[in-house]
Amino acid sequence: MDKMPKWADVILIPLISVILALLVSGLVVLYIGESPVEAMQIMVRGAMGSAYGWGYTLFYATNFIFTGLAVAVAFHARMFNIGGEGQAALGGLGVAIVCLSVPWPHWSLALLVACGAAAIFGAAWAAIPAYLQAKRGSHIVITTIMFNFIASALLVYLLVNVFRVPGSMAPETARFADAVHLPNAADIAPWLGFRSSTPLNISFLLALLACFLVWMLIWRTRLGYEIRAFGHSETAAVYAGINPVRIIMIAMLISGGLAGLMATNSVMGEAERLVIDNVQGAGFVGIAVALMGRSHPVGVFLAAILFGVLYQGGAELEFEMPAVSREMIVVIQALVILFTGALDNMVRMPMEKLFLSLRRRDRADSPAE
Amino acid sequence: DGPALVFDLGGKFDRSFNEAAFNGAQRWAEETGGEYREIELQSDAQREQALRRLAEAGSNPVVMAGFAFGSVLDTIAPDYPETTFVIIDSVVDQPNVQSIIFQEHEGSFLVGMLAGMASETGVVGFVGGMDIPLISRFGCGYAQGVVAANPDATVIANMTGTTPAAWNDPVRGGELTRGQIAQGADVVYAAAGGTGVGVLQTAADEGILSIGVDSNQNGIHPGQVLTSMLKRVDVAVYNAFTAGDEIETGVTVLGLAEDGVGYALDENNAELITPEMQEAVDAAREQIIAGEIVVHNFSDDGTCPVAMQ
Amino acid sequence: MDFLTILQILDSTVRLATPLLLACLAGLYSERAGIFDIGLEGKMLAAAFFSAAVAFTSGNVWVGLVAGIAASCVLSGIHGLASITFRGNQLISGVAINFLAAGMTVVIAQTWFQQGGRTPPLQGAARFQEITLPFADAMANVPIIGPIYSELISGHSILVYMALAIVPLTWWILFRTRFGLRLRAVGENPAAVDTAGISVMGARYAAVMICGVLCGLAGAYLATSLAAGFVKDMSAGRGFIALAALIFAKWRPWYALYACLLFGLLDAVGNRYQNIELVGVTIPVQFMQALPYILTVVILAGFVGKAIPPRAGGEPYVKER
Amino acid sequence: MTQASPAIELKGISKAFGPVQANKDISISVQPGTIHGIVGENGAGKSTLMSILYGFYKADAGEIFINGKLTPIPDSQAAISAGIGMVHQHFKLVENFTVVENVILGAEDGAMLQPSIAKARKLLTELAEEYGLNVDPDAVVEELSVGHQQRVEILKQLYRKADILILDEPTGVLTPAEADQLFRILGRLKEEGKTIILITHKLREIMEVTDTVSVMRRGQMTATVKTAETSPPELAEMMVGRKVLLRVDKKPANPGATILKVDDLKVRDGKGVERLKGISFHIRAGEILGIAGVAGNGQTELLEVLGGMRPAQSGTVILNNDQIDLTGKHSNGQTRRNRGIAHVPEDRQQEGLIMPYEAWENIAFGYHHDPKYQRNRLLMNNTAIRADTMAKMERYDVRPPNPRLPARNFSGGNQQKLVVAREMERNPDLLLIGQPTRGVDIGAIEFIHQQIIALRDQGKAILLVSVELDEILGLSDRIAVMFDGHFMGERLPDETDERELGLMMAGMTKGAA
Ligand SMILES: Nc1ncnc2c1ncn2[C@@H]1O[C@H](COP(=O)(O)OP(=O)(O)OP(=O)(O)O)[C@@H](O)[C@H]1O
Ligand SMILES: Nc1ncnc2c1ncn2[C@@H]1O[C@H](COP(=O)(O)OP(=O)(O)OP(=O)(O)O)[C@@H](O)[C@H]1O
Ligand SMILES: [Mg+2]
Ligand SMILES: [Mg+2]
Repeated sequence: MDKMPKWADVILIPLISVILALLVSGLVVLYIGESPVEAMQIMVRGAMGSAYGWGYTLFYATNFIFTGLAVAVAFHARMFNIGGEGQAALGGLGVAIVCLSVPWPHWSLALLVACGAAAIFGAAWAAIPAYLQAKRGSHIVITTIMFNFIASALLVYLLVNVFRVPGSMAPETARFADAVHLPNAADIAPWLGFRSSTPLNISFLLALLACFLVWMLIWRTRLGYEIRAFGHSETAAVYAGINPVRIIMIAMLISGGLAGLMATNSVMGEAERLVIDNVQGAGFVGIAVALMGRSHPVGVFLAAILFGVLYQGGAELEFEMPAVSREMIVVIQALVILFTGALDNMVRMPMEKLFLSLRRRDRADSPAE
Repeated sequence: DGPALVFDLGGKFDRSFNEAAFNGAQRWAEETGGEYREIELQSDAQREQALRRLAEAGSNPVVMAGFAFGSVLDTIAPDYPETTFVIIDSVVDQPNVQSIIFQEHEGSFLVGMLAGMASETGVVGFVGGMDIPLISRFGCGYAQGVVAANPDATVIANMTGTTPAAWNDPVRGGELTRGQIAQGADVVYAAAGGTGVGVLQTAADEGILSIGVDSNQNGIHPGQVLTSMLKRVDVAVYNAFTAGDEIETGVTVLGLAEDGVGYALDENNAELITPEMQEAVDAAREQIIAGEIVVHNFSDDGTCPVAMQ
Repeated sequence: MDFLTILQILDSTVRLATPLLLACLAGLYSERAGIFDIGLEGKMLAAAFFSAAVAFTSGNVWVGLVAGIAASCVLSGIHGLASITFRGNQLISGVAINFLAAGMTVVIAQTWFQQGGRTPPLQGAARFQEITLPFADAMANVPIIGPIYSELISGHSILVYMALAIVPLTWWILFRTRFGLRLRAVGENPAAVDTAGISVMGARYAAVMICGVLCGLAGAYLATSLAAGFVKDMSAGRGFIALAALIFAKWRPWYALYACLLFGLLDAVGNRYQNIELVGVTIPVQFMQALPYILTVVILAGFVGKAIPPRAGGEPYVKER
Repeated sequence: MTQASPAIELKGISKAFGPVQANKDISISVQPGTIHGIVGENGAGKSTLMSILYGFYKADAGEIFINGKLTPIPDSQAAISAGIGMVHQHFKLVENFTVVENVILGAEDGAMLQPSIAKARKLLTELAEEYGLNVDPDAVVEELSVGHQQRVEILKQLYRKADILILDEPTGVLTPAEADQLFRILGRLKEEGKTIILITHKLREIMEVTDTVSVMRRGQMTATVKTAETSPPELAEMMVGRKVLLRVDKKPANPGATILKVDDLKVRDGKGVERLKGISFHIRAGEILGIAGVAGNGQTELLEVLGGMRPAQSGTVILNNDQIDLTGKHSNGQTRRNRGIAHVPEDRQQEGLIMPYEAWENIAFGYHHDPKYQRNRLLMNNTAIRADTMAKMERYDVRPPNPRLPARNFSGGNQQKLVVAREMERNPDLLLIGQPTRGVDIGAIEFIHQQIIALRDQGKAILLVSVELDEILGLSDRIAVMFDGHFMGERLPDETDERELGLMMAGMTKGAA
């Protein structure tokens, strides 16, 4: 028997938590001498009030969906993949190589191959930590942290010494050819009012597809069944004849691949070139997104949108309110993570009591039982 | 209406490059009483967003600090033919863009000479933020200057890191400095953003000389900072703001001749720079301007004529 | 490599290892009590800022230290509230604390000092100075031992000596005192502790607060001893490295010391030998910079077996479902 | 002093866990110096009631009187100071601590450990002599057998000088000899004037050691009677609400062809210790081979090797005339299942079930490759699994019959029924079944025993491992006794008795005895 109706669990509680987080954020805004109400309005309007806002919100969300799913899949196998940052960076490398090395006749072909490369590069970067975990018991948290650093060193080297356009100052690859330009929201759905400059592009649909596929994988396939079983209990998994090494490897490869796929959005869809530090913390945000989304693709999707809103709304706030600095936005994000993710029992516990007592009263009223 | 300034990811208070841009804008605002808009970026994707917003809001000119804007500006500039964009540290070939390039190697050459002359051990150090072409340009010009002043001198070069943390890690900056001191360095030049704070600090703590970068950092540790390699980003921004709508497009190269780069001399380091040193450096400056000395630009071919350790 | 170079590298090792060690021991207390903590980074950062800010305003580094510790403890308290009282997810809470510290420090620094999220540089008594141990100068000329004593052992900030002293102290507390017994027990099986008539919450909060104090020391060491003031994000990932060291050390104090010294050493060597030529080929700087991390993975895979965390780690203690 | 007031008196205790009313207005009183039994079905609320008395849970309503005095017990600390000690159903020991450390935890004398440890060590030797409770004070708990772990739990309470001792299903994991010893100790404690509450599912124990007994049903206390004035069938009926068959009823076996033949099987564990030292036996169709033995003598390893959970070092296993791979890539639970081996593991919560998985997911567990559970090559057919689960739950009387309920929300007995249903319904040639009724109430025991017999009668081979000699004697057609990785010998159930088996389990042969 559940303590609360499902709608309260999945909608009401997170909503109250977000409101609490925003209230506290309001206090911080007040502290720096601005109006919280106005700030709130700017954020919401900036993120969701226009096609322009949505274009950025969903663009950021796309990144977070990929990295969030990556962390979530690993979580199902009880592994904490902190390496999304490095895996996504390597995914970018894969995309760049694909886009630069072949004169693609059409973006769709390029996207297909780039997806493959992004996933393979990301997965490859997760493979060594996974193998060491499976075979040597080396803790995946340490190895993936280390691989983040190694990835950044590798990328700096390659961008400066191999891919840089001769004579250019910027450690970045050449711009990709126009042929691999991905259709963006304005190309696909101009009637929604998107402008040609919107960064939201077709990879958003890829992210949605990824959500669906991950959901299928985890909850509908044998492999997903085995991954979850292994994540819940390794001894039981062995009892059922599930091979731990295989599960660790596969789960981490999928995780790394998903992180790598982020590059189709950020590198191929938006920047159209590979720059230094192209991930910009999305790997870490992915951890928060996966945790807040309780490792469920729908939850990950919603949490990613929330973070997209915070990113884009935050940017607008910063543009419009000079006193609000970008660190202020980080604080707001932190408070949202804290209240919705870590402190949600603070809201849940009293709510459960409330619903229980309501139900008791219902029962007392109807003596039929 | 009104000019606008976009800072790079380092943030406007990085005590060097972005802060110099900020100072230029502030000076313009104070002198003219005008108002300008500014944006600090949070992520790469916001580059384009910021530029477009400002252009659409009618800001003119839109000035951006940092080579990383190059590629983005190249794509968006044609969309706003009415707006003039000014990009610092990169060349963008569009009719409505003014590209400002600094000859950092020339300025670095001068402070390198000072370092070479000030050094008693014949060993000097360089701490860069990340091994990227821009930083190598500083380092290479510096090394050439050192060797010009003291052909037997050794230049030790270190880079802080490969992640964004490389620009904000004074502790590692300090540690690298200590390592260089241990290898005999008694002058160290920092081109590493916030990390440089740690370099200058450790140099002061350990009683050796340091050289600041971009802005005049002599005052951070008076009497202990030999000089600063000035990169007059502030002047560039100030000029762009002042020119307003009438700004010229095309490429502007700011070197020693234009006073775009140079070395800082003020009351904080007056005692450190002997008249002979000043004489030698000023002479070199003239020669460079006259083309008698050619300071090799690392970015030209990715190599440096002087070996660093 | 001559003797002096080795000494210098070791000297640098000690300095680089100290913040790692303090943070690592901080994590050790918390995780031994069953509270995972990936917020070490954030706590260090907060402590770095507040210690520097208050040291600057008061002109006294000790006052700064107390402020740094207090700030770190406040974050610890939030972590405790989320993960102990409200049985929230400890990883999320840690992530939130890292973000919170990264944003908050700069926002407050900007309002207080208007120096772009930095504190003004610290001078004199506002900073921990290096301590010269007795006879360091006199002994400097004694062969071998002399330089070791005067170069390597002497001449560090008091926090370094404190950090080193905390290692045996931690061992002693954990394995020789009642408090330690309870703390370890609560990380292994909180139900056992509960039925033994001990407050699980009490033990866990105590551990989390000690974690706060030690992170406070780590942050203060960064900002008031190694550097002279706060720069945004100056913890630069050290909290995560400390976490890695903690797992590396399998949650044991002496091994924590060794692990942190090893990380410090790899770092120091990486700093010192950035430009190396091997048989005429220049090794890229980036490779040398990545080398400490590569070596860590190699050592981990080659020599360190499976690390088994405290059994109740990461799980909130729930009696009634 | 007036007339002796009850040592414990509970008045109107109620407790709800969320929507589940675990205890409803319970009142009970226990006289000092007696042993009071509590019986009831799984989930009746016995553990909850005792945990309230021990301050582990807080009651929603009700009062507790200790020795006639109203004593609020908000936490275990209060219970301990009131002289109450409890040995929980699931031990509350810190597994990687030593025995002394566990004993002194919470009862240390000062801030330093050394004095407490020294004192505890001395006291432990004394207690060991006094009650025959031998345990090495410096042994690490996880390396002790369950029997010894329980001794540690009792020592903990004695160390704290508890006057009131609550034991929640203490014999569930003990061998008869260990159980006997436990009851001897309880007898001594009673003589010393201590009050003891004993929860158990074994009516024989109730009859043997208790003075009074209370019956709980669905959160309520239904009856309290003097033990002398009741009988097992009566108690069973009060518990379950219907008549229960307390003895196993079976026809003589009719063995057929040899199904399983094991020859000279040797197994080392992860630490390299040899656990099976050359085991040989066979089982025929329509036959139950029962393996008796004190836990930790290799039975677990035997089941695990046959079930494909761990490799063997040498030996052969022949199933239906085909040799089975004992090492390598193809030696795992999947391949064994494909060969017709079903396995009910000893530990249902750690191995047999995924606790957060819903019932239907658990019904597919291990058989998730079964073609009838697949929709196509990629996807599983969840609807089919759920329908199958529903059918199995009905046939095995799993309550509540809800396939969407997570396994952890079923009571122990019903969890076991889920596992048994899954494995038996596979119609295996060979069924491996370990501790089939551990912690399960009498109603469920009856049911599970009937299923095992029915499977045998269908002509299947069954390998039964149990520490319950009753169960071994009642179910087996042949009995093998295992000691230290060897078989001590084989007996027929009607030609042996508990005494002889007990001796063999201790490593003594008949001749030596
Ligand atoms: N920690 C808990 N959280 C939620 N509900 C619980 C908890 N412990 C017990 N319950 C509920 O309380 C009821 C009584 O459980 P309890 O463990 O007291 O039964 P029991 O009589 O001891 O059963 P068994 O004979 O199997 O040990 C159960 O039906 C269960 O719903
Ligand atoms: N978290 C829970 N939420 C709801 N109901 C629960 C929960 N846990 C247990 N139950 C209910 O508790 C009853 C018995 O559970 P309990 O935990 O007492 O098992 P148990 O018989 O004591 O098991 P064991 O013998 O292994 O201790 C079941 O009817 C189940 O529906
Ligand atoms: Mg019970
Ligand atoms: Mg129970």
